[in-house]
Amino acid sequence: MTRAPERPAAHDHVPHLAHHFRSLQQQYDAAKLGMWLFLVTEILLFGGLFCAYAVYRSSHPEVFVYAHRFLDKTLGGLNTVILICSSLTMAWAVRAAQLRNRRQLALLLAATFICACGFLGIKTVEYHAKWKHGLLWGQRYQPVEHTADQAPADNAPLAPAPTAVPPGAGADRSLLPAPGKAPAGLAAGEALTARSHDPGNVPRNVHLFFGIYFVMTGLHGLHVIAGMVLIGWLFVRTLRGEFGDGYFTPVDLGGLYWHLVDLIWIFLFPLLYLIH
Amino acid sequence: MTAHQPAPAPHPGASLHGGGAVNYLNAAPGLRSWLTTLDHKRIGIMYLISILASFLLGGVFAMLIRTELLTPGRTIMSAQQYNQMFTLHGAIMIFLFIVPGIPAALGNFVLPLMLGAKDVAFPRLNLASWYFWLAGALCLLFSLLFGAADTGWTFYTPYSTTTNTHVVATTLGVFILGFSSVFTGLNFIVTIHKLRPKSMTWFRMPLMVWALYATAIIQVLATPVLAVTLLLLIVERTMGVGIFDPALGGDPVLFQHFFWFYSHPAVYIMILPAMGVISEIISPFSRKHIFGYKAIAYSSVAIAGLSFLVWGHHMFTSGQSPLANMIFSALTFAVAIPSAVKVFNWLATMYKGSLRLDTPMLYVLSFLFLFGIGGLTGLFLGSLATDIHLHDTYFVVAHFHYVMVGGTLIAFLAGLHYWWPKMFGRMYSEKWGRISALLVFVGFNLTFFPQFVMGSQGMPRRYYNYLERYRVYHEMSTAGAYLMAIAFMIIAVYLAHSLVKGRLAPANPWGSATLEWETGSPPPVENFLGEPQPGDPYDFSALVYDPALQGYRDAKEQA
Amino acid sequence: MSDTHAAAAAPGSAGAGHAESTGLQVHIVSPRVLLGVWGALLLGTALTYAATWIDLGAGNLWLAMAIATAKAVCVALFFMHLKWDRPFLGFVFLIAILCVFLFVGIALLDTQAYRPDLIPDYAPGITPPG
Amino acid sequence: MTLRLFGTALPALLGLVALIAGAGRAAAQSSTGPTFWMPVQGSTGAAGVDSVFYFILWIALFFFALIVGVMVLFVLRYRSRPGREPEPSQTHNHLLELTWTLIPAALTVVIFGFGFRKFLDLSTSPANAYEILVTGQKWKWLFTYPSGYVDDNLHVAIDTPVQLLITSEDVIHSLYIPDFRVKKDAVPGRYSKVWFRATVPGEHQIFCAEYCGTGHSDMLAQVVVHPPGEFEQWLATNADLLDKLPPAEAGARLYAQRGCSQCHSVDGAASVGPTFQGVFGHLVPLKGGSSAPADENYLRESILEPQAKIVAGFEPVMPTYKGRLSDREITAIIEYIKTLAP
Repeated sequence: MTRAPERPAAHDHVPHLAHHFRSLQQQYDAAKLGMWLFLVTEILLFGGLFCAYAVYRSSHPEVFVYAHRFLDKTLGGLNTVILICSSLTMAWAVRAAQLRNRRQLALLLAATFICACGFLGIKTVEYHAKWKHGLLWGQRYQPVEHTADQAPADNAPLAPAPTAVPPGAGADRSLLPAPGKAPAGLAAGEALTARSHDPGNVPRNVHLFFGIYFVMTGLHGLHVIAGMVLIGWLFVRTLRGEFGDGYFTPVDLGGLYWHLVDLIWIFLFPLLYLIH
Repeated sequence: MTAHQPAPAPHPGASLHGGGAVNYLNAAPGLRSWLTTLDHKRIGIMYLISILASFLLGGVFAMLIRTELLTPGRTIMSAQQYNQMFTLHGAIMIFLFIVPGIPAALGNFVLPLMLGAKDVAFPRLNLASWYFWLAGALCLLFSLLFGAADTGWTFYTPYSTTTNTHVVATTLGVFILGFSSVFTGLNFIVTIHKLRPKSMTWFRMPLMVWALYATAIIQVLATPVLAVTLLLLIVERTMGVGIFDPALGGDPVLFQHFFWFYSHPAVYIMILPAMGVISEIISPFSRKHIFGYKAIAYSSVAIAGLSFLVWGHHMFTSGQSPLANMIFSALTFAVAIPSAVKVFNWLATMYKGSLRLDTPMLYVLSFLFLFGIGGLTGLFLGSLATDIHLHDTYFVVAHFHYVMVGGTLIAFLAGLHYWWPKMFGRMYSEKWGRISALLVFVGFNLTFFPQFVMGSQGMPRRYYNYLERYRVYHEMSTAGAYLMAIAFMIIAVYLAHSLVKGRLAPANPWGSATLEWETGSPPPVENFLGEPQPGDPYDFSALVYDPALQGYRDAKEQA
Repeated sequence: MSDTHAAAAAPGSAGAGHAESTGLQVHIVSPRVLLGVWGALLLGTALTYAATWIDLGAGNLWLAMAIATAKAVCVALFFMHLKWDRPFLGFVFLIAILCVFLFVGIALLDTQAYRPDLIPDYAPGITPPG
Repeated sequence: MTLRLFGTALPALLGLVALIAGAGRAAAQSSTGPTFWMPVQGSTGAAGVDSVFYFILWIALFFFALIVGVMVLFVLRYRSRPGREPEPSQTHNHLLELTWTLIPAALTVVIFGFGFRKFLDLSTSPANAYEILVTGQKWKWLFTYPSGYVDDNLHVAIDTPVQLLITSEDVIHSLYIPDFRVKKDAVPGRYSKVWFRATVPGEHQIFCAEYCGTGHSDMLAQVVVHPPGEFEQWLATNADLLDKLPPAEAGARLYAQRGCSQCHSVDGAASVGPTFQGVFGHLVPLKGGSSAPADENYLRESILEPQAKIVAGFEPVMPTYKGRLSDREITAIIEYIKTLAP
C-alpha cells in the first residue's frame, strides 16, 4: 500500500517512524497486513471474472475448445516465462533492499520493469493479431474468411508473411528459425483446417470466449501497467537513496503486489490458452 | 482512571472557540488545514458533513417520490423523471449515506479513541478514502444533471445495458465509492489488529469496535465483487462485451448473482455498525454492564460470515434453480438467529438498571421497536412460499426501510447525539432532542407501516402509476414522510444551534466507561494527553456524577 | 488472532538477517531458494504446456489447475514470504481464496441447474459470422 | 418530561400492535375473501401460501409483543428517578443465552420447512396442465394459446390446471398475479414455468413486478377465469379473427392486442411514439430534416425496421415486429391505420 505512512514525520527522531506507531516493527507489521488485505480485494476482483469464465466454459464448452485455438500458445507461454522471471527479479530486489545493496536494488527493479514492458509488448502483438482477424467480442466478432488457417499466424509481425506457409507453421516462426515441427502449432493448424472445411462444425456464440478473453487479459494488463508505475516509483526512490539504510517496506509491499499480478497470470494462461 | 487529565473545570479542550485549551478543532485554522488533514477526527467530521449533505439530497428525492405517489398517475413529474428519482434516491441513500454513514463518519472519529490509539493505521489512506467518496459523489451528481440512470439502484441487465440514460456515469460513481468503502474497512481492520495498546485485549474492546471490525471484513471481501460487476456493466455498455446481455448470448441471471454477492452482505455493512452503536449506548444509559458481551461480539462476526451465504434470497422468482432457492432460503434463516441474540441481550442489559431516557436512549428504544419489526418481517421474505408472493412488492420496500431507516438511520441519530458533545464540545437541547425523536418515530411508522399492507395486497414496487385500491395507503405513507421531514429539520436546527449557543460539554456527560470519554470534549489533537488505561468498557462503578461538571468523573479524582 | 501480541516476529532461518538501524525482525530469502523457486516455476510452466499433448478428457483441466496451484503456492510461500511471515497473513490469503470458491461454486451450481430452461444459442443481437 | 413523552408514545405503539393483531385474527378465519393483509384466494395455491403467511405472522407477533412488552415494562419500572439506583444482576448467563439462541433456531427451521413444502406445491405442475405461452415486451403481456391465437389478457377455464411458459422479448419482466400468489420473472433467452388452478371466476389483476422502464406501471393485464365450458367457446370465436372480420376491424383488434396501443394513440395525442391518427397519405417529418410520404410501404417498413426512419421529435425505441406479426396481420393493421382520418 503505497499510501502507508512510512515517510518520516518531520518532528520524528527515528527516521521513517510515523507519530502514531510505537515502533518500526509495529509500523512494518501494519503496512504488511494492510497490503495483504489490499491483495485480498484484488483476488476477489478477479474472482468475479473467474466466475464468469467458469459459468460460460461449463455452458459453452464447444465454444471454448474451438476458440482457444486462435490464441497463440507460444506467445502465451513466452509471456508466462517473462512474468516468472520478473517475479524472481522482484523477489531478489526485496532481498537487495533488505541488505541495503542500493545498486543491486536499482538494477533488479530496472530488470523487473523491462520484463513488464516485454510482457505488454507481446500482449500488444497478440491483441493486434486478434484485431486484424476480427476475433473480437460481441457484435465485433467478424472473423475474416478462413481465419482458421491464418489464426496460428497471429504473430505475423514477428514472422515472414505466413500466407505461403502451411497452416499452423506460422506459430513456430516466432521461436524456431526454420518452419516445421511445433507440435502445439501444428495441432492447432490441423484442427482448424479440419473445421474450416465444413463450417457446420463452427459453434455459435464464439464471441463469448473472446469477450471473456479480452476482459480477463485486459484487466490483468491494467494491473501490469499499475505495477510498472509502482516499480518505476520505487526505482526513483532508490536512486534518491531512500532505501539505503535498511528501510525497505515500500519495496516489500510493491513486491507483494507484483507477485500477485504474476499469480493471476499463472492461472489465466492455462485457462485461456491451453484448453483441451 | 482519568489521572492523565489535567485538573478538570475548565475542562481540557472543553470549549470550541479559544477558551484556552487547544483541541483538534481549533489546533490548525483554515479550510486548507482541513482538506489536507491526516487526523482521523477531522476526517470523521468531513465525512459527517458530506454524508449529511447527501442525506439531505436523498431525502429531497424521497419527498418528491412520496409527493408523486400521492395520487395515481401524474402528480408532479413524468414517469421517466420518477424512475430516475427512485434510482437516485436509492443510489444516493445507500452508497453515499448509509454505507459510509456510521463507519466512515462516526466510526472514523471514535474507533482510535475507543482503542486508545493515536490515529488509524493509515491516515493518508483514510484521507484518500474521503476524496474517493467525493469523486464518486461528483460522478453521481454529474449523472444527475445530465440524465441520471433510470435502472433502479440494482442496475439489472439487460435493462441497464439498453436504456438510453447515463448509466455509465452512475455506475462509475458507485464504482469509485467502492474504493472509499474498501479503504475505510482495510484501515479499520489493520488499526484494530495492530494499534491497540498492550492492555487493550480483544475482549476489552467496546462492542462498537467489534461491530466495525465485522463490518470492515465484509467491506474488504464483498466490495471488489461489486466493482468487477460494475466494470463488466460498463464495458458492456461502452464496448458491447455481452457477458450479461442475453441479446449477445449473455446471462442476465448471472448478473444478479454477481450483484447480490456484494449487495446482500452490503446490507450488513449498513446494519452491523448500527448494532454496535446500540450496544454502546444502551449500557451506560441503563447504568448496567452490557449483558452477554461475548455473545454480542461473536454474533457480529457470525453475521459477517453468514452474510456471504444468503445472497440468492433476492432471486427466488428470478429463474434461479429450485435447488439454489432451497439452499439460500435455509441459510437465510440462519442469519436471523445472531440478530435475535443481540436483541435479547440488549433487553437483558436494561433489566434492573436505572434507565436515563435522554435523546440517545430514546432512539435506542425506537431502534428496538422498529428493528424488531424490520427483522421479523424478514422471516416472510426468507420463506420461499411467501416470498414468491411478496417479492418486488411494497412489502419488501417496507421491510428494507424498517431495517435501513428504522434500524441504521435511527442508530446513526442515536450515535450522533451520543457522541455530539465529544465531537464538538457542546450540548444540544435535550427537550427538542426528545420531541424530534418522538416525531421521527411516529412519522416513520406512519410512512412505512401502510406499505407492508399494500405490499401483501399486491402493490408492486417501483410503480409510477397505481390502482385506485392502493390509494389510501399511499396517502398515509406520504403524510408520514412529511412528518419525518419536519422532524429532521428540527434536528438540523437544534444541532446547528448547539454549535454556537450550546452549553460547554464535560468530558464525560453520559457516564460511559469507554476510553473516548476519558479525554477532553473535544479531544486534543493527540487524542490522549497521557497513556490511556483500558479497563472493562462497561463497568461504571468507578464513575460518579459531579454537578459542578454536569457530567461524570472518576470517583478517586478530586473535584 | 494472536498476531496482535506482536513484536517477536518471524523466526529468522537459514539466511536470516536483520537490519540493525531499524531493528526489524525480517527473514532474508537466500539466492539458493530464490533460484530454486524460479526453476520450479519454469518447470511447472513446461509441464502445463506438455500436459496439453496427452488427452485426459476433463482430466486435462484439473491437471492444468493442479500444476498452476502448485506454482501459485511456490510464489506465495517463498517470493511472497508467507513461509516466514505471521501465519495470520496466510490465513487472510486463504479466506480470500475461500470466498472466491464459494462464489464460483454456488454460481456454477445454480447456472448448471437452470440450464435446461435456457434457449440454446439464444443471441438475437448477434448476426452469425460468415 | 420523559414520562409524558412515553405517555403519548405508548398508546400509539400499543395501538399499532393491536391493529396488527386484530388484523391477524380477522384474517385467521381464512375465508377465500380478501382480508386486511391478503387479496382474494383465487387459486388452489393461494390457501397454502396464506397458511404459511399467517403462521409466520403469529410467530412474529408473539416475538414482537415480547420484545416491545419487556422493553416498555423495563422503561416503566427501571426508569431513573430520584433515589433509583441500578440493582446488581448477572452480566451474562450461558443457560439463558443458550435458550434464546436455540428456540429461535428451532423455530426458523420449522418456518423454513413449512415454507419450502408449500413452495414445492406451487412449483410442481400436474402433467395434464393446459399450456399457454406468455411473452413480456415493453410494456405489454401477450398470451399465445395452443391454437396459435394471441390475446392481451390471460383467459383460463376454472378448476383447470394451467401451465404458463414465460419468456420476454426485450428486458426482464415479471408476471405477477396477486390473487393466485404467483410470480415469475420473464427473462429473455429462457422459458420459465409456473402453474395454477383458478378457483374464483371473474377477473384477476396481472402486474409486471420486475422494473422494466417508463411503462412499467402500465404493463397490466387481467386473468379472466371462465366458468365451465365458456373458455372453449371464447377461444373458438377469437381464434381465427383474421378470417372472420374485415381487415380494418381485425387490425383494430391487433392494434389493441399486440402492443401498438402502448405507444401510439389514435386520437392525435403524441405519446412514446407518434399518433396513428391522420398519418396515412401525409408527409411525415423525419429526424434530420427530411420527410417521407406515409404510404403502405412506409408503414410496413416502420413496423418491420422501426429504426430505418425515425419521426422527428421521437426516440428510436420501438422494437422490430419482424417474426412477431404475420404478413396478413401487418396488412390488417395498415388497413386499420388508413381508416384513422383526422
